[in-house]
Formats: sequence, C-alpha cells, structure tokens
Amino acid sequence: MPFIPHTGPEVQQMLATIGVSDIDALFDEIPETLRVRSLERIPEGMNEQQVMQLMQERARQDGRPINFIGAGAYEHHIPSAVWSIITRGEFYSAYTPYQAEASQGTLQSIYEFQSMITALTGMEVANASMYDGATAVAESCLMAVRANRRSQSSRILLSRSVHPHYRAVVQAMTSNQSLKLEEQAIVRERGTTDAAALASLAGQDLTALVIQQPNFFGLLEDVDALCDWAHAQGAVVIAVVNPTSLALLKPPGQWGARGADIVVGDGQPLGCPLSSGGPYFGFMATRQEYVRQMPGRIVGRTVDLDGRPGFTLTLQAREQHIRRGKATSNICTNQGLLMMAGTIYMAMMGAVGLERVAAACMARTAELVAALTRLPGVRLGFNGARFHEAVLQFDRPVAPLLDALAAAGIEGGLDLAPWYPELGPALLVCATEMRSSADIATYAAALGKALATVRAA
Amino acid sequence: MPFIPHTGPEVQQMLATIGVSDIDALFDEIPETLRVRSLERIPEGMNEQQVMQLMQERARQDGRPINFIGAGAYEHHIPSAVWSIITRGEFYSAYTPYQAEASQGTLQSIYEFQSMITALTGMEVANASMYDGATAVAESCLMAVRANRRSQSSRILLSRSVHPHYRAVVQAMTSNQSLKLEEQAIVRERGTTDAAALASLAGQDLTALVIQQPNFFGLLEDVDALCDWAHAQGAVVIAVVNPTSLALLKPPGQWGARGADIVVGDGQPLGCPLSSGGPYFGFMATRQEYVRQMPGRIVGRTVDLDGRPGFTLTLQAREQHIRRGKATSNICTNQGLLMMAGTIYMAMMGAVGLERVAAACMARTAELVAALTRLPGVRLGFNGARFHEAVLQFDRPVAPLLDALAAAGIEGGLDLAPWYPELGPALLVCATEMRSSADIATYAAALGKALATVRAA
Amino acid sequence: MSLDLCEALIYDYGCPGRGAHSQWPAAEAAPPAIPAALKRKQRAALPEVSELDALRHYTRLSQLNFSIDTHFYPLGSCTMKYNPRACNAAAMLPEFLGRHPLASARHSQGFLSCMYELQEMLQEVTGMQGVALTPMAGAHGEFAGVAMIRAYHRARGDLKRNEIIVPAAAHGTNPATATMCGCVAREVAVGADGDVDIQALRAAVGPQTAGIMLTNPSTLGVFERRIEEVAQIVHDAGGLLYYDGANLNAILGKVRPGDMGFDVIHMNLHKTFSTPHGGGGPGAGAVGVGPRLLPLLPQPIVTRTVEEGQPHYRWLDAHDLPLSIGRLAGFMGNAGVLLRAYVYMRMLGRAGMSRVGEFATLNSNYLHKRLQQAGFTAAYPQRRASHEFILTLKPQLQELGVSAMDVAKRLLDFGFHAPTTYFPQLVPECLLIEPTETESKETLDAFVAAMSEVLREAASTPEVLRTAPHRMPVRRLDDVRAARELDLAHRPAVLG
Amino acid sequence: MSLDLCEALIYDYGCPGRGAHSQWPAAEAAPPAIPAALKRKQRAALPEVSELDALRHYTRLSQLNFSIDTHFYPLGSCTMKYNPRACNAAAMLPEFLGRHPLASARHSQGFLSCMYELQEMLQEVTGMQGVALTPMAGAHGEFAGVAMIRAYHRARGDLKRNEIIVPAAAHGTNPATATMCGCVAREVAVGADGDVDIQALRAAVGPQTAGIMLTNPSTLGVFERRIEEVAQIVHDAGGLLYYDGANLNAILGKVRPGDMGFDVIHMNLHKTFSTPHGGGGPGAGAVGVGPRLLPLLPQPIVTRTVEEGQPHYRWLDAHDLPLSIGRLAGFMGNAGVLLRAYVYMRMLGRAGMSRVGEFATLNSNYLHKRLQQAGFTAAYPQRRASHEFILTLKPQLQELGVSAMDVAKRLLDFGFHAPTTYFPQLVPECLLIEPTETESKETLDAFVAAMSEVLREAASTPEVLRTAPHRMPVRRLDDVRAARELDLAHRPAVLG
Ligand SMILES: Cc1ncc(COP(=O)(O)O)c(C=O)c1O
Ligand SMILES: Cc1ncc(COP(=O)(O)O)c(C=O)c1O
Repeated sequence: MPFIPHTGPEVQQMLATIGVSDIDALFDEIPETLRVRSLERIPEGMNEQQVMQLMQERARQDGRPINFIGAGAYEHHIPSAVWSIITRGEFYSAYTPYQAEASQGTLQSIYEFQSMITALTGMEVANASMYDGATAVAESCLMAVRANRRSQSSRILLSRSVHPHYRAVVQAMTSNQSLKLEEQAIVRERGTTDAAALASLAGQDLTALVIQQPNFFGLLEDVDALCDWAHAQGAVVIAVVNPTSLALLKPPGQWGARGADIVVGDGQPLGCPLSSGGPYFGFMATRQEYVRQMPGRIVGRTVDLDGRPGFTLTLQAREQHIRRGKATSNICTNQGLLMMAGTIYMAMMGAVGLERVAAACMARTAELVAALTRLPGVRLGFNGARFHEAVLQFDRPVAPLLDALAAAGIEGGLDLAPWYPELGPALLVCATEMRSSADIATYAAALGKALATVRAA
Repeated sequence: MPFIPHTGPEVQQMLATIGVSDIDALFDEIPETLRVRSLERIPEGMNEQQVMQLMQERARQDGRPINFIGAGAYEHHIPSAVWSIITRGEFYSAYTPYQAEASQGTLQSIYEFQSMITALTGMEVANASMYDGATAVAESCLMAVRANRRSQSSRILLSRSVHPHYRAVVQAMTSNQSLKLEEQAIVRERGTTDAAALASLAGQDLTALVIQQPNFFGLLEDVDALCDWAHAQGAVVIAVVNPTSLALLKPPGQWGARGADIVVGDGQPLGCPLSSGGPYFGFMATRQEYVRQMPGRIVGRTVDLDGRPGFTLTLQAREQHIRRGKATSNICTNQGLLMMAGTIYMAMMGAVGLERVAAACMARTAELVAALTRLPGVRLGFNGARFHEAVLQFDRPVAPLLDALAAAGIEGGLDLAPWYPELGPALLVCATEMRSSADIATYAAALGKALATVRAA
Repeated sequence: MSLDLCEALIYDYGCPGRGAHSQWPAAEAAPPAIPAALKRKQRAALPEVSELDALRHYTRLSQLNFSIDTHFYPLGSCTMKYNPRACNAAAMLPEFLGRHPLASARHSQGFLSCMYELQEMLQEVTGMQGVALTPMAGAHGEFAGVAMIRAYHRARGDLKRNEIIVPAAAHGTNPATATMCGCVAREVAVGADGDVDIQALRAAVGPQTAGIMLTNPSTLGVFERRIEEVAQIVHDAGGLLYYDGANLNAILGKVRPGDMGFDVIHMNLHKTFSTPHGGGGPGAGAVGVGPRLLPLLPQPIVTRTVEEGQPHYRWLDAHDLPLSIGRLAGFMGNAGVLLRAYVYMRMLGRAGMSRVGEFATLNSNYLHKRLQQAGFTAAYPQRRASHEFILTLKPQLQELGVSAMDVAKRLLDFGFHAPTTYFPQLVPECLLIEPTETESKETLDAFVAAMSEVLREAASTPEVLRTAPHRMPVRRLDDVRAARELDLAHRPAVLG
Repeated sequence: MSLDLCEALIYDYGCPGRGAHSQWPAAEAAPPAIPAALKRKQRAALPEVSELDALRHYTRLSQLNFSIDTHFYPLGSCTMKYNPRACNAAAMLPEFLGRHPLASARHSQGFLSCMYELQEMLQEVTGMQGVALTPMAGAHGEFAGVAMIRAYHRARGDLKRNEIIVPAAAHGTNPATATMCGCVAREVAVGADGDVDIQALRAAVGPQTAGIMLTNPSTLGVFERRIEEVAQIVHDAGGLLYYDGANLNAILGKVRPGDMGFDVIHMNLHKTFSTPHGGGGPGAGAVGVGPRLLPLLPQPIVTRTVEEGQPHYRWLDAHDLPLSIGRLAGFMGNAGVLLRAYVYMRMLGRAGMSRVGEFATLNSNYLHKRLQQAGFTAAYPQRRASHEFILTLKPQLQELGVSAMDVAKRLLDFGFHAPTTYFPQLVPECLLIEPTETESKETLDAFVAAMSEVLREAASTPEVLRTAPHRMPVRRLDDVRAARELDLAHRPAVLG
C-alpha cells in the first residue's frame, strides 16, 4: 500500500483496541446510500519508477525552447543552493509556525525576509507573503479601503498600463465588495499613464491609485508626479513593482514627497523558477501606521522566558483564525516555501548582485530590441525609458509569426492583440540575463525567416 | 572572488595582524625562481549561470539513449528520497567521522550499512566501503594472502568468467607484491568455470579462489562445489557478487559446507546512478575471525561516559593512519556517500523489494533474449541458468550493429570481441526493471533493421 | 549538532563588500539608461554574505524546525502526512521548471495533459462536474466557491441572498471568506453530539440565504450524519451548499461531496493530496462544482480536443468562459503544486484513494481510544473519530492548573509536534489531533506514551509544563511583548 | 529540534511485512528460474520500514553530524572548504547520471570533452605532462604513482630499487602505499625547522632508492624550502620524486610541483578542487606525470582528435597504452566527482586558481598568529604557516593535565569541528589546523574566541575538558570497549 505503513497484524490489533471488527465499521456513521461504489475514472496506481518515467515523457513533450516571454514571469538564474536548501525536509515539509519554539527556522527566515523586503521597497513593515503578485494587488486594494479613513468612495484607479491579468484579478477579487475600480487611460504614443486624464479627477473622493513600475510594457512611469498627485487627492498610493528592478529604481518608499503607502509585487524573479506560473509569491510592504490593516502572516522578534531572543507570529488578531469574519483577509496558507527561496536568493545576490542582474537584463533587452528592429516590418513600440521589456510593432499579425518561432524552438514573446487591440499588431518581448547574444541572434534569424515566409498584413 | 569571502579592509587587517604588507609576502619561503608566472591553459572563470549553461549543453550532447548495457553497472530505479537525503549538507559535506561525538549520523549509518551487508551476504562482519567492486576484489586477494596462514604460495585462482576489468584491476593492484594470479579456463559451451581444469590443481598450495556469481556472462556458477573444492585445498574462497542478485541467490555465507570467506562486490546497483562509471562503492564482508585482516573503515557500537549507546570507528590499528607501512591497505578516503545511498536504498527496498527488483530484471532479460533471438542471425550464447544478463551470438561482427543501434538512440550492449575473441561475434546484453516491453520492442525492431542493412560476415 | 541552537541573523554575517560572487552576472560596460529622477540613490540594506555564509546559515536555521520529515506532526485540520519525494522530483524536471506560463501550445502539451487529467481525477474523486485548478490555497478556493454562489444568485436576479451560514465550529477562513465576498457570515449552533443543530439551521435559512459552508467530517472531527437533511433544508431555502475540503482526507474514496448534495467544493491539495506545506505554503485549493455552477468556474481551465487523431490540450479563458467569475491568479495558480498532486494521485491510483480515508480513520480512532484509556477526556467520546478528533484539557485546567497550551508545549520536549490548540474555539482547552494514514502504529504508540507521561507530570510537576518547552532552542516566547513592542524587521533594513 | 538527540536503529522501526511499497516493482507472474541449490532459502534481515520511516530516520541521523554546510571544520590536511552546490547540480544533470560507462562514442562526447579539458587543466596547474583521472582517492593515486615509479625502474632493468623514502611526518598513506607496491618505506628525519634533514636524506639515498614521497608544504604546515636540493639529491641517486598532492591547496597557482622537480603527483580533487567529502568519500585522486612516466599512466585516458573539422573524444585503453601500469578501477573512476572538480575549476578560472593558494595561506597565517597571541604554542612559530599549521598542547598536558584530545572534544561544544588531532605523530599533543580560503574573518575570529575560552577552562575547570563534549548527542565514547567487545552489526542481521 503506497505510503501506508500498516501490516495486517497491526491493523487487527488496532481494530481490537478500538473494538470494531473491520475498518469499514469505522464509517458506520456515514449513510450507507452515500458510500462510494467505485472510482472508474481514476487509473490504477503506479510505482515511483513508472510515474517518473511517465513524467519524464510528459516533460520531454514540452521541450526546452529559448524563452523571450516576460509579461510578469521572468527567467532568471537561480543559485543551485537555493532549492537545495528549501527542499530540505525541515523547510519543505513543515507548516505554518504555530508552535514558535519548534519553528524558529521558519520564523527567523520570515523575519529576515521581512527585513529584506522592507529594505528593497524602502518601507517599514512587510508580511510573510501573499499568493502571488496579482492577488497581492487585489488585497492591497481592499486594504487601502480599510486604511484610507478619509475616503468614503472606495474608488480605486488602475492604469491601463497595469498588467492586464492583475487588473482581471483585482476585478474578480473585489467585485463582491463595494469597491469601484476605474481604469485609467494611457498615452497612446508613450505607453504610460495619462496624467492629463487623471488631472480631470482632481478634487474628487479617491481611495487609492495603483501604479505599476515598470509598467506592463516595461516602461517607466513618472512615479513621483503620480504619487504626489494621488496624495494631494487624499488617495492611498499602491505601488506594484518588480523586485529585480528595485535594485536600480527608486524604491516606492521614496516616490514623490511622501512615498507610496502600500507596495506589492510578485516575488517570482527572486529565486522562483517559471514553472508554468507558480508557485510564486506575492510580497506586500507598508507603513508602520497601516500594519494592522495588512493581511497575511507577520513575524516579530521577541524574547523567551529566559530573555533569549526568538521569533513568533504576531498581530494575529488581524487574521481569520482569530478575527474570523472581521479579519483583514481570509488568507491562511500562503507561499512560505517560495518566500524562503526569495530570502535565500536575496541573501546570495545582495544589493550589488541584484543590481548586476537588473543591469544585465536591461542590456540584453536593449540588444534584443536592436537586433529585431533591424528587421523590415519591425519597429519599437514606445520610446520612453524602460526596464527589461519592450513592445515591438509589426506590420502584420503577430500570432502566425509566434507559431513559426515556436516551431523553431523559440518562445518569441507575448502577442498583445487580445489585451490591447488598440495597439495593432504588437509583441511584448523580454530578455533577461539568461539570454546570450547567441540566443538573440538565433531569434533574429528565425524571425527574419518567418517574416519572409509568413504573409504580411 | 568566487567562494572567497574576504573584503579589502579585512585583508588589510589580517595582514596587519600577521605583520606583513601583502599576501605575496606569505610566500616568501618559496624560492622566487619557482613561482608560477601564469596559467595560460586555464580559461577565464565563469559564474554559476554560465557554467550551468555550459554543462547543460555538454549533457545534451550525450542525450538519453535507451540502455541495454550491464557488464558491471546496472540501470536501476533509485527512490527519489535517496539522493535527496544524501545530498543534505550534513552527509554531503562532512568527512570521515574522526570525531565520533560530532559524527553520530554518519557512524550510525555505517553501522546500519554493515548490518545490512552482512545480512545480505550471510557473513559476520563488513567494512564501510572500498572504492568499487574491482578494487574490492584486488584488496580481497591481498587480504586472502594475509588471512590464509596455511598457504605459502600466494597463488590466487581467478576464473576467466570473472569480469575482465576486475581481473585487470587485480593484476595492476597486486602485481608489485608476490601474488601469483592464475586465470582459470571456462567451459566453452557452458560459459562457466571449468571444474575439471581446476581439479588438476588439487593438492597444490593454493591461497585463494575467486568466484564471481553471477559471472560476467550473467551465468550462475556451481558455487557450492567450487567453494567446497577450494576449502578442501586449504584455499580461501573469495566471492564476487552482485548485491541485487543476493535477494534471490544463496548468500555466499552459505556456499558449500562452510561458506565463502571473503565476499566483495560493487554496490552500484544499490542506489548509485550509472554516472559514467562512478562514484560507486565496493563492499566487503568476511568472517569475524578475519576481521583484523580486513582493509577499510569499520564502525562499532559502544557506550559513552554516561553509558549511552553510540558509535565510533574501531579496529583502527589495521589502518594506515595508525599502522602506516604495516596497515592492511593504504585506503583512507573511501566511498562514504555512496555507501549511504546504498544504506537508504536497502532500507527502502528491504528484502522483498530487492527480490522484486531481481525477479523483474530476470524477467525483462528473458523477454529481451526471446525478442532478439527471434531475429535471424542471432542466437543465445549459453544455455545455463542466469541472472539478468545474457550473451548473444551473431553471424557477423557486432561493432557495426552497435553503431547502427546507437544512431537509433539505443545502447545495445557490450561487444565481447576485445575481451573474449574466442567467442566469436558475441554481445552481452542486460535489461533491468527499467526496461519496458516497449523498449525491448524498439530494440528488436532497430536490430532487425540493422541486421538487414549491415553486411553479414 | 551542538546544543547551542541559536543562530545569528543573516545580517550578522554580513560585511560591506562581501558577496556570493559566482552568483552575480558580470557588470555591464555601460551604465543602464535610467532617468536620474527614477534612479535608486542608496543601495538596499540586503545582506552582504558569501555563498557559504548563506548556505550555512539557512541550513542551520532549517535544523531548528520540526517537520514531517523529522517529527510526528499531528496538527489537526492540517493533514500533515508524508509528502512523497517522487512528487517533488517529477515537478522539478527541468522542462517543467523552465516552462513559461504563457508558452505556446506547442511547448505545453505535456504539462497541460497532466493538468487535464488532474481535473478529471479530482472530479471523479469528489463527485463534481467541473474543476478549476487556479486557487492557490484552501481559502482562495473558498473565495472562488462563494463568489460562484453569489454570481449564481445574481445571474438569477436573486439579489438579496447575502448570508452565508457557517456552523459555530467552522474554520476562520469560512466566515472571513464570506466577508471577502461581500456576504455576512451567520453562525448556527452545533449540538452536543457535534452535528449541526437542525432546528437552528431551519431557523437560520431564508430568502437571504446564499448558502452554507460545511466541512464534513466537521472540524469537530465527526461526520455530519444528517448531511442529507442539511442539504435538503438549504436547497429548499434556495441556498447552495459549499464543501470546505480541508477534511476530505477523512472520506477520500469512501463518500463524495457531490453525492452528499454539495454544489461546490474546494480541495486542499496540500492536505489530501500530500503536496508540501513548506513552512506555511504553497498550497493549492482547486474548486469543483456541480452542474449549476459549471459555467461560473474561474479561468483558466484546460480542455482536450482531438485534432487529426491526436489529443490536443489548451486553456479555456475569458473568451471561452463568458460567465466565469474571472481570473484569480496572475497565471494559472500553483502549477508546481498541482504537478505534485497529480503525481501523488497517479501513484495512489484507484485503490489507493480509498485506502487514504480508511487508514487515516483507523489511525485516528486508534489514537482516540488509546488516549482516552490513558486518562484524557475526549470531546465527543460517543462518536466515531473521523481522521481527527478532539481532546479537552478542561478537567486538567480546573484541577491542576495546566492548560492545553502547556500540554502542547511540553510535547515538543518529547520530540512530537503539538496538535492544533484552541481550535475549534467551541471546545474549551482543546487539542485537535490528526495522525494521518502515513504514520505507523509504533509512532502512535510512542505518542500515547509521551502524552501519558505529560499527564503524569501535570499531576506531579505542573510547573514543568507551565514553563515548557525545556529542550528546544528557545523556551516559551513572549507573544504579548511581540505584539506590543513591534520588532518586525532588522533595523538597517528599515533605513533601506 | 528536540534536544533528545539519540535516534533508534533503522531496524527498530521495522516490522514484518512493512515496506516502502511504491519503490517496489510489481511482482512477476512467474517465479524466476533459479536452480533450487542456488536459491536463497531465507530472506535477508534487511529493515522492513515505510518510506517515511526511512526518510525520517536518515534525515534525523543527518542532523547529528557536523559538516562544512553547518559548521567551521578546520580539519588539518583535509581541506574542508565549501563544496559549491553548482558542482553537484551540474554533475547530477540527468544525462550525466544516466550515461553508462561503456556507452558508445556517440553518446559520450559531452562527458568526454569535460574529462579531456579536466586533464588539460590539471596538467597546467601542476606543471605536469600527462594526467590520468582514474584513481578514486588520494591513496589510490599514490598507489598509481608509486606503481609507475616501480615500473619505470623495472623497465630500465633497475630491479633493486625498492625503497621509498618518506619524511617522518608523512601521512600514513605514504608508507602504506609503498608497502602495497612491494616497496619498503624508509623514514628520513625532519629538522627542528620542519624541513627535511638534508644530511639524513643524503645518507638515505642510494642504489636501492626507488623514490621519495613528499608533500610540500609538508604535513607540518611549512613549505620545504630546500625542495630543489632535495630533488637534486634524489634524482642524482637515480630515484624519482613523488608529490603527495593533499596539500596542493596551499600553493595552487603559486608554485607547481612539476616546476619543483617532481616526476609524479596525485591530486586530491576532493580537497583542492572542492568536491564533497561525503562523510568519508568519495574522493578523486587524479595522477599527473612528467615526461619520464608518461607512457606508464594508468588507463583509461581521454584523447582528442579532430575528425572532419569536429573535435572527437575517445578513451585510450590497454591497446593504446601498452606500457601502462594497467587498470585501477572497474570503469574510469569517480566520474561524478571529476565532473564536480571540472565545474569548480571552470568557475574559478585562471585568476581564481591562485587566489585559492593566496587566501588559504592568508587565513592560515592569520589564525596562526592570533592563536599564538591567545596563548597557544605553535610547533613552528618561526615559520610561515602554509594553508595549515600545528599547535602543540604539550605545555597544557604537563601543567594542567589537559590533552590535545580534551581540547578537541571541548571545541565541539562551542560549535566548531575539531582540528586534526595527533597527526603528524612527530609533534606531541598536536592539533593540525586548516581553515581554508572559504572561511571568513568573522568565523576565524569566533574560533579564536572559542579556543581562548577553552584555554581559560583548561586552567580553571580542567575536568570540563576531560569529560567533554557536553553538548553533543553523546559524551565521550568508549573506544577501548568498541575494539574489545566488537559489536559491528545489528544482531538479527548476523543471522541473515
Ligand atoms: C477546516 C479548514 N478549512 C479551510 C482551511 C483553509 O485552507 P488554506 O490554509 O489552504 O487556505 C483550513 C486550513 O488550515 C482548514 O483546516
Ligand atoms: C597528506 C595526505 N596525504 C594523503 C592523503 C590520502 O588521501 P585520500 O584520503 O584521498 O586517500 C591524505 C588524506 O587524508 C593526506 O592528508
């Protein structure tokens, strides 16, 4: 019996102790009519050898294309040490550190994580992770409503330059409450939030403004102006940031005169493999004054009976297991293991290493853009300062080109047509430090070939 | 500086403490003329990302052929847990347990390993590993000379059915001492040791007889008769065994009337990946009376100052670090980590699991033999009882066929021509539990095709 | 290891200029083109440590944890069972780790086929009609489920239904979810036998009832025997039934939520399907629905078509699912966790599924009986234990001044993780104990021995319990101080 | 973890009929065809445990170890430096793990190219003309080296040369190797300054001299300054020079054995090139030779040819190397270890090589100085420390009755692995301390602090040292009893 250690004699002894004749008797409180008869659609079991062979086969089907897609999930180098540590049983197979004395490893790691995230974002406090970047944005909107006592409107402004999936998640996760989400226009030529359009809302009751930096197109927003404008309206500023970029970009805690109020993002670039979209982790940081409005676990340093320093979950009165229907969120299980990966990644990279990564990504993307825009029919979408992604405009639909690239073992980027039809044929590309000049040349050559064969619009 | 933590200021402080001006001054005892000028042939360093990409490229070159080679290294299923445990830093990066109190993990594991190996071989004591099966045989020959006080001749008989590489290693490792190795003939039709030829040596001073079971051709030797015959001559019996086979085959401790005296083998089938030939581990077990003649580390159970049970290296007076020139061997560093893999593998498989593996291998090899001998020009080499390997005879040279198979992604077996020219075109094949019926069909089809295109002799 | 178990902060190993250099890309020749106003001025106060420093520090920290891989961990409601290493190995095959969530269909068939089959297997095992895999934990699944319930009523123009009924013993996520979905949680009482008070339920339902959230077996560790009646009452009142799958392990392969009358369910794959809990997560909270809610499932969902005789898998998204409650994750959720669950289910297979429920229940009832024999008070002694059960230390608190928390802390000294304490809040001084099916009888017996010893100590040396643990890296931590004098980040970091 | 650190035997978890079932292949329908006389009659007494039992047991056992990944481990002569995790990750790529040692050239070019380049790099860094990778540890390399020396003389008809000179301080493997090669080890004295006594050497050499085995820096932790003179004397006497590469780390990139006049050398890749020590092994003891011994290298060796413009790699074996001393391993040696060394060297690169020697020496000299300042007695205070150095506790033994072993055991309580004790035997009550270059100044300073505290205790509470360690899973073990009342295997196993 896979994973069940019982032997026949043991089962008999146990049944005798309980005082029943067979295991089925233990289910006698379940109405007979409800009992499962069989599970036809579950295949027969496999042993580990068989299942590994099956999975290797499935993995082989997917292959290892050269990847130029970013759009919220970025292929970075991950030090081998990171996953060899976090897959240690003591981290991998423990749970939420409810018993602090038996969980100092996890608790101290979370405290260190909180320290690093606050350092990176320039904020005062951070939690121990949210599910992912998108849900962290949604939670930050709900939090903003609680935190912004001056605002009655529950109006949240989100720029159209925020990741479309994130906007969709915010929509889905806040629509049952009284929040009013309002999409803000972007300037067509620049790809950044339209400050003029915003200005027209001046003086109204606004609860929060969500600013993504770099935005979905990889472009840098004028965060100081946006932040100050929002504060002037009495709105809370929610910053959505890429943690890698923070090595080079001004931390949200320093945006404008007062800094952002809530900072969220997806921690994936910090040590989490692409892995089809997860598990990643969302991070969230804020001002000390808002800490009691923050969702998620928080670890504090304290002392034990002997005065020795130690770590424990704190401010649990915000959480569902104490506050139930009045909790800041329903989140319970979070993304602890990935947060650990992020912690070890940040410890190994340090500020300088992260700077190097960020700079390398920018350089590789610049090189990619240069190589691809040399091809006829391809030009750069937006000219502004950017981080490590770029929009390319094409003279024909992008989808068939991507198909041709995929056939050549290249994942060429994200076709923006479904999300931004107003841009016409447009492709979002990304090259991280993992892409070599040879990779870029391979891409350019394959795209050149595709352009030559795939019919122009 | 990769892996060097020093910062500039620290180096300055350290130099000041030492009282020198620069690091180079620390080398002032080395004659100036000898100093290295440069190391032209060492390439520039790489970071982890680069080196992983390089190694992935190299690995890809080798691909993942379907393997039907055995010949001393066998592709078995390895539970994922095995390597996830032994690559834990506490096992991976510790060394020989010289400080017993800080090494109980390794020491107790060795004790358990010794227990399992003695159980499997039916012997009384075992050591903590030799380099590999081949060197274990060589060491066992040297040990036999020490152990067999009655014999003066240092004559060691090795059957030609012993793995040819093992015989070569014994040759190389004993030739500088006074040992006389004598190769014993095999019966051409049966592929096993020629008992009649042996009989002609009766009454002579023989130090030891080496018996491999199953032998290099996968055939079962008549171990009882051989063992009894050797004992009758006053020779020590050295058994060379495949540990997987011992799940089904009579343990050497029960061969003949008195059992073998020294049992060695390669532990690779117990949890070690093929890995191009190593690291594997050799195991060695013997009678209690010979324990002081045994090379290698041995762990004993004892008690501490408080009477608590604990484990420690013992009988170190046999070893080079104490006995120096009079030690039983020069071995120091052994194959500890692989021994750990073997220990965990044996714990997880148990006797029943190992039996299943052994039986599955035998069944798959039988299926393979049946499938291949159905092809014209291919027939079974020897008819006797066998374990999980078989010799196939061909009507034309084997090498070009193997080339054709390799081109089809199949490693078809070992061409015996270089080792046993007397057999004519012969191929040693093996199918473990890892080979499915589909794999076997693929092989048969590819061989059929190769036979049709590669010219017959 | 040395018994000096405290470990400095990673920052204490730091030193300006130190670093894990071989992890860093080469410096770029040209400085990155960032407008001055948007540039970071001061480096973030991240640790500056060598690779060895970091590796050693986190390895040592890991050793301070209890975990399934090192200790029996009978944390009730959390199903801390063995996480097979094969699941991890398979999910970490390089192709899976390297697959971008937005990769083309061409480079996705292997992964998608696993996800499709996982959906199918989860439907089968729960008796539901459709499954969506996105939710990233139980609570996230609850959100999806209640959001679907709301959307269902709304779609029918039944706009007043904004009450979610929860039994008093419900997990905190249930009422919290109701609130997140804009509903009001309304508690119904539980009878002395642990079943929902049917009279109270009848009184609670009405035209305002959106639905009821139940876990069955309940958090009291007993099977809700009148589940069919409960379903009838709620359905008759126009509400829907939500199944909190946290306790699915208890009945896996024995009875299916769909057959009990539930309309929507989430599964805690990190419990029932044995993916790692990772010191807090990740989890996976796939949702399953009956026919009424099928069109409302969150996106994306994998579908299978046959093209030129070959199966082809693809995502259904917003375009394909116009009535969907929408998207709940940046991509498709915790794919790597889902792969682990898939592998686990394939290893167990059909027969293995029901063995989970059977042996989890056997272990639980055995422990339930043995601990009562050892002198502990069961909260529901007259009932069968499901996969877990409750002890109450109320007698001990009254007689000896020893609390459930004291017992929990003292257990740590014996090398056992504590059971869940003070949940469900309904039962005073409770310990919720869930052994799971992967623990052996010896382990259970050893646990009984430790519990018995603790009980003896409670009588003879209660102070030992009150100040426990004594053999851990730290003694009891000051939670009050932690909340009052907030220290949530290492200081230099705050300056960042 | 709980401080109750003892862990039962794996057999104690066993129970007839239990097993890690998902690891087992399905039972075969037909029983295997084995003649009755050759069949096993009784199952071997292996453990019968679940997968979780085994995983938990060995995980817990692991925690009882000190290791580089958890502790500073200044074990002299063993070069316990950081084993980069990347090396392990690269060597464990599935293609490398799955490659059969006898695989065809077609499926071997990636692996062989690594081995070829490794041979080249090792030649360059040692100044030798050829390298063979087979030997599986230092002692195995020594065997290869001395066997080549013997074969060399034999090939020249110089049959009487059967003496191998070793300094009194030599590692035990040196004389043991001489014996294994049918030679006699002849010791030469070492002067008070740690260098070989040149007069004694002159007296020792003669027509019987096969060669000399030296490690430089020596096991006394000092560089043999008159190495050129030593080489001259031995060569003039017709002997060859063997370099025991255990201490190569000290001089890596600073001075090469080949340039010092050595004819043959082994390298401990598990020391200098940072492959794991694995609780005792595996190692890798590649050998390098100068021109005279080139044809004698053990098989196999990788060669590179260019075919149709493409590099092609293949093994040279007995047919290609007729004068070779033969084959020393079942296949090609510890391939996986060699891959790790290759990756390490590629990461370090040219500049990194000499930094190894430099910083290993810096750390060693710093510690040497600080410990003397702290009151310890250096064995060679007037000399530069190489990568390691020796303290002698003779004064403490005489004055306080505290031995080197007592200090070593007490250090464990402070969370430091002990230095090498009582080696080299030449220096009474010695500790051989090797910090390696991968340790930081903080760690060295913490070690000095602990050593100072131990020294204070030696004066104030010597009994604490004599009965140390006190904070480990066990206190001092009874070695005498271990050797006298041999208990080398769990009893049921012996019955097997
Ligand atoms: C009964 C019950 N319901 C819901 C949950 C929430 O699940 P998760 O923690 O995965 O969000 C839990 C988990 O602790 C639970 O025990
Ligand atoms: C000086 C010296 N020579 C030789 C050896 C033998 O090396 P190995 O243990 O790899 O066989 C050692 C290792 O301990 C050593 O320190």
